[in-house]
Amino acid sequence: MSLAEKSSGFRSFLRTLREHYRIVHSNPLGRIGFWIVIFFLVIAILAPWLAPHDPWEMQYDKDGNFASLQPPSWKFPAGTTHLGYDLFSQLILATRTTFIIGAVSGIISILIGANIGLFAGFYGGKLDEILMRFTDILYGMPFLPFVIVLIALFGRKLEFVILAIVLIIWRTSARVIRAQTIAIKQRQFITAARARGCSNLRIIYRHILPNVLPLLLLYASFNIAWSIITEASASFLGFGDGNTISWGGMLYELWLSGKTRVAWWWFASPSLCIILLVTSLVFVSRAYEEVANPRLRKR
Amino acid sequence: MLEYVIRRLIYMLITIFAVASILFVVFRLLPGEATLQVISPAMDDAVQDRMKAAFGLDKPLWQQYFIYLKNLVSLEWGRSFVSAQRVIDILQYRFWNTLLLMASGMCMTLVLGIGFGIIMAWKRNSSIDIGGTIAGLVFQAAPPFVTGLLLLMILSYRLGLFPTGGMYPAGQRPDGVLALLMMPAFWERIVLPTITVGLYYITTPMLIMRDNMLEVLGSDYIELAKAKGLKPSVVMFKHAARNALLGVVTLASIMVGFAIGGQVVVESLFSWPGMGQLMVESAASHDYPVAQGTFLMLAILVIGLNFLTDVWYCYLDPRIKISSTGLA
Amino acid sequence: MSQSPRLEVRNLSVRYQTRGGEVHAVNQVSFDVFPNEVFGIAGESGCGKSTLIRALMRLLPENGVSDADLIQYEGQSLDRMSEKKFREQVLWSKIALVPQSAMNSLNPVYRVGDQIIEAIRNHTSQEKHEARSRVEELFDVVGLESDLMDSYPHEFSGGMRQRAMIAMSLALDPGLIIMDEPTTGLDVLVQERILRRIREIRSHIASSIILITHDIAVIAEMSDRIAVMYGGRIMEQAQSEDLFDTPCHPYTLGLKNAFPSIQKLGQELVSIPGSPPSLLGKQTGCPFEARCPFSIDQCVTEIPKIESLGKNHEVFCFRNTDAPQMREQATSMSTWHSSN
Amino acid sequence: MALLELKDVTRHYEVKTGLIDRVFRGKPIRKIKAVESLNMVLNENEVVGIAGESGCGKSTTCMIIAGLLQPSSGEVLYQGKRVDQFNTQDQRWYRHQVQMIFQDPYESLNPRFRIFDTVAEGPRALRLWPESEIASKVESMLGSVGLEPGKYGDRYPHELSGGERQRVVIASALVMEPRMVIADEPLSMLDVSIRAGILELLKDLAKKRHFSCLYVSHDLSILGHIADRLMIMYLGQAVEIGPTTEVIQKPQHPYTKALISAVPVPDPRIKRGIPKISGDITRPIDPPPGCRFTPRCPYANHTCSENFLKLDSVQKTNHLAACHRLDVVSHESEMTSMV
Amino acid sequence: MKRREFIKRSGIVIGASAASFLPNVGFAGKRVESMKLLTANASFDPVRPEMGRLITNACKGIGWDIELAAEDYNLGIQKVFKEFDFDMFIVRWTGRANRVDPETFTRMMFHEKGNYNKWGYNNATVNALTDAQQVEMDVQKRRRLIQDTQRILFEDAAASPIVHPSMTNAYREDRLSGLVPQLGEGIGSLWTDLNVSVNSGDGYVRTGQTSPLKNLNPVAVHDSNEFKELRMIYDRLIQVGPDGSIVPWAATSINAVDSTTVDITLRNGMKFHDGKPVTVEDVKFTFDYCLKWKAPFFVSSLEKFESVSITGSNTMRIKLVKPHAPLMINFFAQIFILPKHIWQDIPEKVDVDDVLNFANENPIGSGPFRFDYWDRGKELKVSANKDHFHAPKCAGIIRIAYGSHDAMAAAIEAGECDRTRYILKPSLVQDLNKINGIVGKGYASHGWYGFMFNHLRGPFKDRAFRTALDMVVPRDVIREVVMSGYATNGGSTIAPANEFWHNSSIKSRQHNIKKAREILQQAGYSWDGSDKLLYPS
Repeated sequence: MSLAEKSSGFRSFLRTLREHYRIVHSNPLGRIGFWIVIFFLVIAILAPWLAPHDPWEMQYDKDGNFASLQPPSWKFPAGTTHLGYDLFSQLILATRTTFIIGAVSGIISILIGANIGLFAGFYGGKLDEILMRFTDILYGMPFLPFVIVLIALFGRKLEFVILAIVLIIWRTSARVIRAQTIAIKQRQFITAARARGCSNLRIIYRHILPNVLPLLLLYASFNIAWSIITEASASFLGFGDGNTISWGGMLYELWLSGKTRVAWWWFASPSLCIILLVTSLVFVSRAYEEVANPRLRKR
Repeated sequence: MLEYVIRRLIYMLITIFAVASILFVVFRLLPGEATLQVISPAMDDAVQDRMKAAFGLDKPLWQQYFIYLKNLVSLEWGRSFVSAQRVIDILQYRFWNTLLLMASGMCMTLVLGIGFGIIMAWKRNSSIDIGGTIAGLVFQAAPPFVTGLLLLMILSYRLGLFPTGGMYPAGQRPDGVLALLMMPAFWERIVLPTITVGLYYITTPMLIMRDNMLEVLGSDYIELAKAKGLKPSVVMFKHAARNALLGVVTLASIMVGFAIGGQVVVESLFSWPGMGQLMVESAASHDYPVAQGTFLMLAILVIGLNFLTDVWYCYLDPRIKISSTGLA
Repeated sequence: MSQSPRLEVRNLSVRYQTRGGEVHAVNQVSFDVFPNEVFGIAGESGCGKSTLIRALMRLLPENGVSDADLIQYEGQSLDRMSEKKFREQVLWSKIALVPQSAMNSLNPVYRVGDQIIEAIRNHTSQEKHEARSRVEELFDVVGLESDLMDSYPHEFSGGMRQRAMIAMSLALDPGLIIMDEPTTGLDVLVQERILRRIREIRSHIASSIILITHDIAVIAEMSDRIAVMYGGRIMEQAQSEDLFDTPCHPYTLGLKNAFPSIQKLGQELVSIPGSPPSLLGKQTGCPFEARCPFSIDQCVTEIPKIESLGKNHEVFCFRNTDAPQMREQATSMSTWHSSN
Repeated sequence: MALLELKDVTRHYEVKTGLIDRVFRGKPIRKIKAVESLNMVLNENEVVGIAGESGCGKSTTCMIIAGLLQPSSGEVLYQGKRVDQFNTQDQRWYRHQVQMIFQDPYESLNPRFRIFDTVAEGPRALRLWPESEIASKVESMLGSVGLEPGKYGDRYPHELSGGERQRVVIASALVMEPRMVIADEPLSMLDVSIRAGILELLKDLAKKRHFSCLYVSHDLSILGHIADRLMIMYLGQAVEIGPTTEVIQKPQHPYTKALISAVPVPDPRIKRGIPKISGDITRPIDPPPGCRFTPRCPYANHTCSENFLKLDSVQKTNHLAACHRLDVVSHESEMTSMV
Repeated sequence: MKRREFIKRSGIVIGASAASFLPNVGFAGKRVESMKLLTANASFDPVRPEMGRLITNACKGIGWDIELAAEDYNLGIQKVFKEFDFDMFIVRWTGRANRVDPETFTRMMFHEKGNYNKWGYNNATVNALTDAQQVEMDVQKRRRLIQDTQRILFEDAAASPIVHPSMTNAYREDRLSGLVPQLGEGIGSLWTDLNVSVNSGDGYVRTGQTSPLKNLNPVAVHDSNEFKELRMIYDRLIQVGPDGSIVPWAATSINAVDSTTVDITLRNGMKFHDGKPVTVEDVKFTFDYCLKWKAPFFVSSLEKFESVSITGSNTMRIKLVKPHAPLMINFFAQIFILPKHIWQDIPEKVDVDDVLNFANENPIGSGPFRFDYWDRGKELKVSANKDHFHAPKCAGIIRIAYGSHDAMAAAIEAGECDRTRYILKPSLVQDLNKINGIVGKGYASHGWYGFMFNHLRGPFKDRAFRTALDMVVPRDVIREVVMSGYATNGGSTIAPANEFWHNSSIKSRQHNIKKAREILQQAGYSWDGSDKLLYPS
């Protein structure tokens, strides 16, 4: 039967995706943001092939002189550090690190947050009380200090940075999704689904989830943006993984080198990358907000 | 209202207790030995054991936990591994510095953010609105150390308009907060950190205020207010802004949590002797009692401020008072 | 009806600019409201009745534009008046509103009494205590205890809020009160009580009332004259007895026969097939054409003219002369659904 | 045997009391008695209407019958079996047998489901038939509610008008081939001009598909057109029950009288009487044991507030009213009608 | 715990020495395994990872892949000093005043039983030589022993000193005059504190430092920062002079009567800041007290005391268990004289159970400066004690803690800070030197950056490999780029700046990959097709 075929889960998922893509695209800022994110994503994937030099190898200029603190030029598009490392290569590799942090912590945290939010909101009662008290406790945890403490205690490793971020950041999405779940739960189509004999899990994942999906994506991109900023801040304070390159880490090296007042290019490129990527993510999420919040869309 | 406040207060205490317990667990899980920092590797084992005993690290865990809780309540937050000062003494001095900076940052954030938000909603789709939105999003995306560093590089290093950091000129420690506030040098020094914190956090209240205003402006009671023939400014500020503010207040608690994070960065950047700087310093030098105490204090600050925003919200929204007593 | 009308509206049209194009929400609407009468406007959702009110009170959203040949209040032209003057001299003091959703029309963060006081003090120089005693008076009129003044809207039940809204509309003795669905969503007994209260008030104030509702029964009970709106136009306008005795427009006929009456339990109800027209773009024919079982080719291509059928009875239909025949056929369900 | 029988069904809600109020001020836990001692019978192929104002407990009753809420006490018997004692297997069967149609067609359709999926969701959730059979049943069901399956199946609810949506709601209930349908104000959100169509559809399908219907509404005029029997509820208590025409034309309980006289009539020449009633409806928080209409009843005496006359004889033709003072009431109304 | 560690450690030593008889058995012809180079991370010391990266890259030249691991300082310390689990690491041996004495850089680091010898170095000749120098009270004889030790350590490539960094400091020439640099301390020295005069303002010397001050307890003291602050407030018996010589201070003389007897004569007329006189009783009390409470830094020296007796109104005699040459600089020039009338009540009267937990927030000593206040994490203020026998010329010192070198440089540039104490990043010194009114300089130091190996592991057992590795270290690049030229290439473990003890015949090995490969080839190493280093077959 043609109709039955069309209703298959994957197809409808693609449909939803296309719909979301359309919405992001209908907003000019969302469109710009979307393509910038894609651009960075491509760089992150191709990073090892794109980087012209080893990021930690001293470079020499064409006269064979050691290329310390060179401003941007054709040979070194983003300039060099005081040790003659090629900032352009560092930037490209850092993009990868940043994406790993953003994507991993963004996705894990949204998975945790969404499920906790869905279950707490749907079941209510004791479960809700327990989960939300727990979320409240996390709200009592100052975010960046927690990341710092955890990293200070367990070591400056990328996985601990991600762990520390994930442990805290899901709280917001859990709360928001819970509120949305409660709102949706009270709507009649959920009662209708129950009256039709849908099990609780079926209601949660098949009936409620698609309705919180825009919100979920919105908070996923928020989480990614927050993770990136947090990692950069922690790195800048010296609580990053010194053995991988990240944008925050590059700025930290600048701060440590004491060349802040000389090497503007060293400051400019990682800062711009952070701002550009995070702004783009926020633009995309703003476009999403219109879906999540149909009241905005009407206007 | 009272019921609501008391219940919030109880939640607050439970939360603090829970955070403290989590902290205990986290700090006891740490790899490496806490004593290493105090103890030179050249010291022999007997001396190391003695130092462990001096810091109470030789007792069983559960015993340490109860001692920890008891001490927490009696404000015996231990002594610094490195300076042997009482943690609470260190903190009580740092606390006010942090609060000062935070208050000034938050004031700037809220006053300007809410103000701009109202203006942007009023002049919807104008260049002010669109420019403000984009600027806000960019400021939000720029981590505070980037903004701070930029301000420092331009206004302080290049133009020499502001001092490079600290809270007062070297060697002129004022006696108490009042004396500090009287110092012109203090106000010179608080400008850059305040702007940095402010710029980073202004976006949330600004955009939320704007969106809420737009939402509220579409509501029936605004239409009625207009129908009553009220002046647009009265409609805007008396009727719309107050309702839109409710949404900002609910978000204030989330903001506070994040603001503490920004505070840490800004304090480190501007050598502001607050708890954030202490946090970074003690974590980096593995001064665990201080790191732990500072974290707890920051947590209490966050929880306390969350509590205050709840109460404020309750004050602003008359609907809360009733529903908490179960009549509605 | 020899008096001069209190409100005169001629050829009022409202258009909205939307992403999809221009929406003609109200088209060429003309009517008069005479002193001390209840003028009912009946219509279903999307017929343009709310837009009509907004246009009269200049509350259209940014994307809405209205124009009219004439809008006059007691001989004074309203459509040429400046924004400020209109706000200060007309709104509420001459034209007051009882909005559709009393539920949401009171600002949740201010006390009910204060919101009424605000309306009074905005237009008069009364002191706060004077305004307060006026509110007490008004509460008494609508049957609310005066100590409820200091309560917040959420502490009121639906009926109480509606009464408070009516009190607010009476605050400045306006010449015209527009009541937008004043009883929708209320329970039967509460509705009855509100309607009774409105009738009582009418007997001792001089205000005219425009009553807008989809509920034919309510409008039949309350109004002196009735206009039936559909697709942004007035389909038929007459004294209420005339409208119910000799309805001439097919839509009026359908509406009347679709409405169940508790007094006639056996009666066959009809339903009008299809759904209301989209008002996007320019209309080329009668908006009701698509759902009308009596439509002729002319209805598709030409916009009907308003025909007068004697004393204050106007109808917007090419086939107005066939009315008696249509009236008979329209009572049967099969008339409406045979064509489909 | 009756299809459905309610025996003394009662449902209480606890009012949340603040912890401090409870502990320090000794305030007891208060209860809202949403439904109290309700007795009712629904026979095969019968339409029973439940009428009452908001807060009268009609929605709670629906939820209890649909098995979405548990009664605090009393029994719900479906084909003689107690619903609350169903095992999982029975429950699936019951879900299949009993369907609900909801009030708000804008709210009761999942905005992210296409029409086809919405209608197919019930059979899929209960795995009633293989997917291909579900598809053919859904298509024929859509056809019989007047929606062309090829045209509508792929659409989302927001692309449909209110009337069309309500047809989808009906289709998604009836595709399950139920024996009993609970309709909770299915017309109240629709425009007058299309109500009759839906009402006729429901009547027609009930005849064709042989299901009984419990029709809940506050609108007596509509109930008058569809229901075989009528039950009037006030604040959780059934005050009157009987064949529709009798209840509407010869109401006995003072509340029913007031209610009927308050219904406006679409005819400017008919003037209704004024309902004899005072005060406002309240919430049934810790109500006194007697008739809850007592505070508003012009005829009430002390008996009324002390005990409530339960309507427990629920035969098909019986017309009963839960009033101690029926003699006085009927006498007086005769007097007024003479005047 | 201790026991287990001991067994573990001796097991390794035994196993390793057994294996070293038959070098590389079982490894023959295999690739030299990839190893880890441990350094502190950049937040602790920005220079070390940079050096590490350069060395890592250079090792590719001999076909050996190593991996850089910049670890948290504590974890690194733990790996090296507690778990002995490391391959190589880079360490900075700071040029503390007490390390002018050669004990630390010879015996403590390379004697089989040396406290710092955590890398399993065991050379019978070195053991014998360093044992001998410790009890040799004749300075010239001791010097010869030390110079021999240096030679053997160099030839054996026991460790690879990378560079000897200068103390890079900057100061405002337009405000300060009369600065006195000291070996290993630069212008941060006590002698500068005492002799500097301030040309303008309130007369206080605003002294910048990036590491925060930690503690003001003269008993718990162990960190070089603390020594630098406490020595202003408390007097010592003697001081190490600007050139590394010994200068009488509170003691007018310290005389070795024989190799186990020391006579001390105390200066007359000294007063504590609270007005009470300084007596030999106080000195004896200090010794007894530090021994009783096992003051971490002093206890090992004090345990070598047999007895302390007061012999006159201002004289005392110390009997030693056995001769101990480093005592002068490592102990008498370090220990702070405590006022007995205050410390006899501590810790009892201050409600702590251990003197190590005592914060001493208002320190009273007899030193040239009186304590004003300490704003933890920000600044310490002390004012000149005009009654002191060596009263300072300035009004006092304000020690300011900065968040970063950059901020400190900016503050100097802005005139908010007058001089640096410890070090300022070399690259910044260059920048500051260009600015009018500021002098940036490197001052000689005896500290060094060391590239240390675990002698119990893999190729490090082999002297030829170690020697080759020493040649791989790109010293010139490190000196010029990382240290901005403010350093000398490392060769001997005792720096050339420490003129008296340094063996000037030792020259540092030049970075020479080719020669390193030759040495390896001669020792039997070879390379496979992809130019990876293979063990001798």
